[in-house]
Amino acid sequence: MIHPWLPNLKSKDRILSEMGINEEKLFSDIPHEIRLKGELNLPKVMSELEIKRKLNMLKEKNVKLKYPPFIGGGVCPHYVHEAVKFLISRSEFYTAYTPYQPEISQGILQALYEYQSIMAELLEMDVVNSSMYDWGSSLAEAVLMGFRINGRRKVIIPELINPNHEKVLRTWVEPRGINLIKVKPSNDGTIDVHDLLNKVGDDISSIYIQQPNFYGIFEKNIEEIVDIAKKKRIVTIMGVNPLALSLIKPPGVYDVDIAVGEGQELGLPLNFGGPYMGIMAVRWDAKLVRQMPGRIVGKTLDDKKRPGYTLILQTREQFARREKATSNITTNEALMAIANAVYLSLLGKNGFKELGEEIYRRSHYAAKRFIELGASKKFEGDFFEEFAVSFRKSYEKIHNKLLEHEIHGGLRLNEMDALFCVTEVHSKEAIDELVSIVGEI
Amino acid sequence: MIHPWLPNLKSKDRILSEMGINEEKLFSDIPHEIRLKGELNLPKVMSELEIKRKLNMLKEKNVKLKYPPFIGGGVCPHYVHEAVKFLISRSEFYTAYTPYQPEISQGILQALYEYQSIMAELLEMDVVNSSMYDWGSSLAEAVLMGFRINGRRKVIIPELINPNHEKVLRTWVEPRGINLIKVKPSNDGTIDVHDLLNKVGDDISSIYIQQPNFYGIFEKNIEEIVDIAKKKRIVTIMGVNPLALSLIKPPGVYDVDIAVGEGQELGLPLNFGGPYMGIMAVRWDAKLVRQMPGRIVGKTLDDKKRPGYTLILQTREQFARREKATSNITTNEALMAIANAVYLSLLGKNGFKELGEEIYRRSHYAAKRFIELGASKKFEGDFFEEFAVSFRKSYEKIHNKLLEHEIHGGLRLNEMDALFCVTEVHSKEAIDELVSIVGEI
Amino acid sequence: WDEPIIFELNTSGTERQGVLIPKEEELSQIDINLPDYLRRNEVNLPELTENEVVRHFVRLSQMSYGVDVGMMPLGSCTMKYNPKIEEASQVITEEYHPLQDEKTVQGTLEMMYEIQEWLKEVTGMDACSLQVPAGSAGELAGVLMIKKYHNETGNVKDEMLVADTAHGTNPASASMAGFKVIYIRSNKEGLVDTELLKATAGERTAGFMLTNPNTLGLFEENIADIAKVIHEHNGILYYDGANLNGILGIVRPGDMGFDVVHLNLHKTFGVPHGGGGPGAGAICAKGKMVDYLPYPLIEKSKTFYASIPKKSIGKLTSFHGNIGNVARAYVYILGLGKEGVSQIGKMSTLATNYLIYALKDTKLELMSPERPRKHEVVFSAKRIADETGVTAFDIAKALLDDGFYAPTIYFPPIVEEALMIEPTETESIETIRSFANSLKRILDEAYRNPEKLRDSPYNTAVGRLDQARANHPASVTPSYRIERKRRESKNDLILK
Amino acid sequence: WDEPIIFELNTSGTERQGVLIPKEEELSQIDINLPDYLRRNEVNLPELTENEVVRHFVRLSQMSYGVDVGMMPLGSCTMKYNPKIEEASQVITEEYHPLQDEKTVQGTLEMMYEIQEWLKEVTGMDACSLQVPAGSAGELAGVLMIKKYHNETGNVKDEMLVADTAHGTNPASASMAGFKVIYIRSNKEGLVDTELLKATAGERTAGFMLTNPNTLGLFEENIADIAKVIHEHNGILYYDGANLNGILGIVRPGDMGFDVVHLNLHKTFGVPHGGGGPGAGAICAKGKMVDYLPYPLIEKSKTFYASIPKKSIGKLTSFHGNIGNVARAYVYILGLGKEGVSQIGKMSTLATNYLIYALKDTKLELMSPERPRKHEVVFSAKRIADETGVTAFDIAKALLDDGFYAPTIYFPPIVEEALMIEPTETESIETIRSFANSLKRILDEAYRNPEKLRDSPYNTAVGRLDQARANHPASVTPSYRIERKRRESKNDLILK
Repeated sequence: MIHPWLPNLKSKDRILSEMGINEEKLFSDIPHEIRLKGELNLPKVMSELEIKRKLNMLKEKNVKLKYPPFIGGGVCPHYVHEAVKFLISRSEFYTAYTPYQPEISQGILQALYEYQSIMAELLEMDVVNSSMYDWGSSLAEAVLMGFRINGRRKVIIPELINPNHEKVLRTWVEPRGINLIKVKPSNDGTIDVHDLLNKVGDDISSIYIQQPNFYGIFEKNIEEIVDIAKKKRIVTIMGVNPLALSLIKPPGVYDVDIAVGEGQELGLPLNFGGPYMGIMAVRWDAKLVRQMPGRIVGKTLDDKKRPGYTLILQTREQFARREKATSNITTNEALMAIANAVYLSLLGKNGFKELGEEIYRRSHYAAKRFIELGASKKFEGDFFEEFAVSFRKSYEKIHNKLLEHEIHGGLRLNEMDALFCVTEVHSKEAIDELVSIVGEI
Repeated sequence: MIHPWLPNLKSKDRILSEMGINEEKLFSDIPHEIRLKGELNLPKVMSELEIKRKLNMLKEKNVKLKYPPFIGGGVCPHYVHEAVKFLISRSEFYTAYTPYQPEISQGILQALYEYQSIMAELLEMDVVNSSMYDWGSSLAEAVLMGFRINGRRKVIIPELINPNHEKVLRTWVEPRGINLIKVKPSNDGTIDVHDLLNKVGDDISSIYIQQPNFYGIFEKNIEEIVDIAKKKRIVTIMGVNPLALSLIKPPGVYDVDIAVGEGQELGLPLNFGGPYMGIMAVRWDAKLVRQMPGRIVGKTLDDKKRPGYTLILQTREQFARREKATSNITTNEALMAIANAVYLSLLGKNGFKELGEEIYRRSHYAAKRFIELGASKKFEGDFFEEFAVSFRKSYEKIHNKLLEHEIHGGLRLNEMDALFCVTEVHSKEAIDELVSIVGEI
Repeated sequence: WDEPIIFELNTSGTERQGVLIPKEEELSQIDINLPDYLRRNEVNLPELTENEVVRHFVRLSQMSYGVDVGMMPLGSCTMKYNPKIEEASQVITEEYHPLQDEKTVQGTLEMMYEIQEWLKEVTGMDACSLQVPAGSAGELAGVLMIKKYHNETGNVKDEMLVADTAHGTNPASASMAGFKVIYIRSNKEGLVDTELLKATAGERTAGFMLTNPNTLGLFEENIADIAKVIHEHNGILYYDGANLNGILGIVRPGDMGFDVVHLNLHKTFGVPHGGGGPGAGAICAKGKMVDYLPYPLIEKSKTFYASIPKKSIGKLTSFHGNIGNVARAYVYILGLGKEGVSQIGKMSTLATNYLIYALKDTKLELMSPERPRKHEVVFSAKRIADETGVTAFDIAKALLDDGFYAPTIYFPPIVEEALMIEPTETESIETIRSFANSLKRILDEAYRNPEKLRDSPYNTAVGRLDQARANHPASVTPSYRIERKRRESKNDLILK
Repeated sequence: WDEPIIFELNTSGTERQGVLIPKEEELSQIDINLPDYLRRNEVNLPELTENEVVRHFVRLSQMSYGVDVGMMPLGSCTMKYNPKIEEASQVITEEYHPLQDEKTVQGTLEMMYEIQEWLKEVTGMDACSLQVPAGSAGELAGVLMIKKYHNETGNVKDEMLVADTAHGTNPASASMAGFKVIYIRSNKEGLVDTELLKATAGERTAGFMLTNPNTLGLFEENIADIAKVIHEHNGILYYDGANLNGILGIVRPGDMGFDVVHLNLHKTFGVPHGGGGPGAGAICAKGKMVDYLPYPLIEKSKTFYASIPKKSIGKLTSFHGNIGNVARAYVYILGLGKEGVSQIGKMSTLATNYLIYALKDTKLELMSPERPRKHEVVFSAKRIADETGVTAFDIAKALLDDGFYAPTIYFPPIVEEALMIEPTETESIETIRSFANSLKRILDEAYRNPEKLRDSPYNTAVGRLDQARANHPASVTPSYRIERKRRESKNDLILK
């Protein structure tokens, strides 16, 4: 056998004879009883051409949609610029390892520092780590941080939290004895502050606010909520769609303790579930910074006083006190963080704002068209990118009708409701076709 | 207006005012009468997303074929490995210019030197330039070389030359008063040496042999032909499909003066006509080397006696005596030469041979299947990759029937004949389907 | 390059941008009337053209080092070559939304189903979930499964045993799930001390986290006994897949008695590491543990669909897991096939032992030198440090000057001045030899000119960095925002 | 990197290969019985894995310099930034065979048709052919058209006038078509000497090859007179498109009186240069010259189809031309749109004149300093060379040390110690300023420390190369095959 990924196959005998041993010597420590008998039952070796055929065959089994799906729920279809793809395909980046040797890894360290710096500006928060897995797990780690800080075991979350984030949160924190308490929404879809006040107490570890919330609706009472929390020494966690920050105030303005969010919206493909990019930031406060999980790149000087970058605050990680680490995270989403940095650098101050505005306009246009058809918005609050519509017919039926036209509608919420996501990839023509097919039913 | 490719648009006024002039000053030398009135009539500016939509729309207008076309005629569909695409997409290579500054361009110079070196081994000829446009124009330049060397104006070419190469050749050389004389084929498709002998004389500048010829057939009498030519001091030019050299003897073995060929078969896509890659090589002979057009990279030493690479023999080019240059070529196909080098390095000694054998087998299998159907081979000689079939029906009809099945058949030669090309991208299944549809007619 | 930070590439106010935003002119009349308390006026982002952004990051990339540049012999990190064809896999993941109707993504689900089946085969387990995005999330999933299993069966078990040669994150994962961590020390051969294990394991033992071969590269030959001890106490034997590469195709965790196994697809199946991530993981289980796997599992009836195991611990990430990378691993396995995958353990083990052979006459020391290593080896540079003052750290830095990446150092903690090296099966014997020669040259230099090594590296973009300054509350600088604030304010910005 | 040549990466006989060849097992019984006189036994190719090949060329790439790395101010070469979206264009070219049935490639033909129309608009000509793969092939096509035109109309014309400020390859192209080249000297302002032209043009004048703006960057303001002179002698006025960038959107060759125009799409429309190629060209004609264009032209009736102009000179390349690169230019034009394309001439001219402004207080000299330049400028370093011994060559090498590519030097020949610089509209004003500062620093250094400059560059992979050795018959080494033979044979291998 000859294989392009296994250089020494044909030299094995020569190497073994140079070493003066036979192959069995190398495995003499593996008891025969447990050794694998026979070959692994895997497919036969394939050439590149055959692999590509196989992949194309699989792709053909997926439905080719006429437009990107009108579906969000935490991640949304967006246009990823060629320069972003090109730069994260530079193999010095994508085949690198965690930059534990800073002298030879200044480029990737600087790129990650730039991600942290750009994200810090976007959030208006001073300390950003260089990535968590995704929004859901980032939220879970934030809640665990809160627990480590104040030792309390109750956490308030909004009823209109992204349900997938809630599932992740429960998996991570409930085994630690942490309980989740939900606050109700008002009629407009925002958090009901009265309900919140009823639930707040000295036993609350942290409060989580999602902005905009799962239904795309802008929360209004964040200042008041943060105020309430601070009085009780409750850790405040704010989840954000970073793209919405092109138009609305960032978490730093509210002086929250921790911000989390999903970087997918900033230059990543949908990836059928991942890789995504968990954003996490904290205020300039030693207690928070020292409890923050994940890697942080910092700027320092080298032995000739030249500026240089290196991983910092590593005592938080598993190096020293392994079981006391802030988190077990090692492999993160570093390359995706670089993609975020490139994406935001490309859009720049002006492009980022324009994009936010365009998405706002298109999603509002789509919502308006649905209402003209006789459907209604589920909540009245102003929204960004996503909005929930209540139809007069079964959404299942609408969905299937759309699929007949090779259009994928929104996310089914229940019998008659669906959550639509409209971004810059959905042209007016696409929106019009979506609405007109729905109108035909 | 703001545009991502025009950095100074918004700073124009500021720059002009720093310079203390107005814009009209910069164009004061252009008479008003001839200036463009109004805007250029071009499409409106488009974002990347819109460009991609436009490209997809155009692609949809092309017919999606079930298999790569069974068509050759000088360039053939082949599998291009991801590593080849990846490496020529390294932007230090593909956004580089001709390496006139060797100190900062060692990488690309070495890569081109490696192309020359690998091609030299493949051809078994010592001096290879670092690319011409394509086979046809490389042949034309070879014939002009012959003319410069011996001043004669008659050139013998085989009747079974690739007709597109012949067209190119005529365009380039006939205005110089060079006449082309054709030698007939024997029944097996190879050059009729008797006919050649009748036509050879002291007024012949060069003889061109194509191996395998346009019909894919291996020439047999090359040694004899070269012998005849050498006696008359005729320049010998041999055109080769470089992929066939995995199985058959290379031009160097015959001691021909010049070899030309098409590098497309070594790792380039079809590109609907180009970029392709003109191969040109000569014997180790000062007269030939000094008359060879195109760039050559050579190895030398630097001021600290370290090995280094640089462009050599540049006096042949336009630098010194502009109208006396061997050719006007400057921009060539350098990146494609690197693709050839990468491709051949990846295949390696063993893979290259295997590929040649596989193509031989598949093309013979396809030919055999056609004959079983009752069609006949146009010529009896053994062949590689391409073969001509005479059908009993109109090939036009067969072609259209195949297209109904989203299969593109061979190249129509005349009423009943077509030239098929079968390579590693055509699976047995694809060949079987091709043949069985033809059989149904 | 002496490349400035992107915020300082040009002065702001140039009003540049690197891309155009598509606009629907007909919709431009839609007003954006956000109330003051919501509206943001400006985001401080760079203003650059595409050219400026591309050039900046191309230059940064040239100041980085990946497997495509040279050998990365990092122990336990399994830095293999990443075949370029892997990227072709993105056609079946990139554009698909994880919440799309399953009938529109049957091809992608089929891929997930197939790789689940292959991973079962490779590990000898009964089911695998692709939910976990990385190794440590896989560990967490594993310990959460163990926790839930004991909770549901009513066992009161709060202690997790962890071998001191286990993978680095095991203790953190166990404590994240609320377990008390009990370390099991190795014996002098570098293997689990089975007597000590027997003495330690008891009714509060929830499980034992082990990796085999262990982080010393040694195969735990008493694994059957170990499994027996743990199972007798109704404990769960957990396998950390970080080190699977040394035995792939030779012996399977399932056949050794492990109940729960996590895999790092980015290690064992060649997914690129991306400068720290993204990775991709899988978590597999046998027997009674299958019901606790995180969801989704992809199953097949007439069509492919996602299912939730009966007693599932839930989800570790918001959607299906890092499926883009799972697809890369899928292509890796397709490309090697059963023939190739079956050779991985043999060839990676050969590479490690050849390296040991090439270094046998040096002053690097090895625990149990008579035992063969598997995927990796841990040398101790203690003798050299004692005799010359040149530490494992200095040796690592000196390797950078020779164009190699450095091994993992000071891990595992049970070896003093540890150099942990994993060549992997994708490095040619010539490269391994040349790496060994570099190491030998450095060791020679340690005795001839130790001062010089203590200031290495010399050929890199920067020299040794001031870690004290990097981490001191008065100078720590985690973002340009802090740099800017420090510059703007008269007061020092101390992190307190 | 000190990267060995690929043949020396490992010892042969390792039996490695970098890819697998797909095989149809059922066909393996087909015999390959080539006769001895044909059969080849072995090709001397490297034996390497994919990893080895990738690493080798990645390292080589890091030792190269392109626009993505920094500014390339090469005069006349128009090294613009190449937007990444251009590569997306390959979906409509890559997989299509040029001899495919036209009805299967209507989309690709439509693209070709559209860009033909745009190029007509941009140049002010009546028809454009995409047949020519590069600039000099375009020139050749142009002179062949002129030759055929005169032949067919019975004019006996064997002299081609060429401005001495014309593009470098013009004389070679003219002589390749069999013309005698007559140079038209410039006047002291650097423009065509119209009096001399009038005196030289005559009945044997086939045409005049000119570029406007010329290679000094000066616009030939008497172009209308020049056209008149040539046309009066029944000559054809030929435009070399190399320098179109300085006037794009401001004035068109067709409106100046040119009859034949070639374009370098890789210059004017941002196709990457690939380290010397591939490029892409177009050749356009007006009036009577349209019939002579090389074929194919893409035309439109109900469908798009290829046609042959009535008196076509034929084909310059085997198929349609470098359509892959034409598609890149197509995307470039789409991306700029009429708004952007109309700004190119203005912005490239602004960049050039800003550079002149930034260098105004140096000892670099300029012909006709009062005249504005267009796309480029030619400085003379003669005074510096006279005063310090530091030549244009030394200055160029010193620029490399500052991370810039060097300008074109010693061209055009009419300027002594020429430095020919074209910033293009895609370089930011900050980059141009920093380039000017580098030049100023080098000029200062020339007066302070000329010896140092004469040994530059210092920061590159190698120093100045021994050109005598490179070109000497006894040492010239154009391939590894020659290296090997020299090593193997006792005799010197002299090229004679």
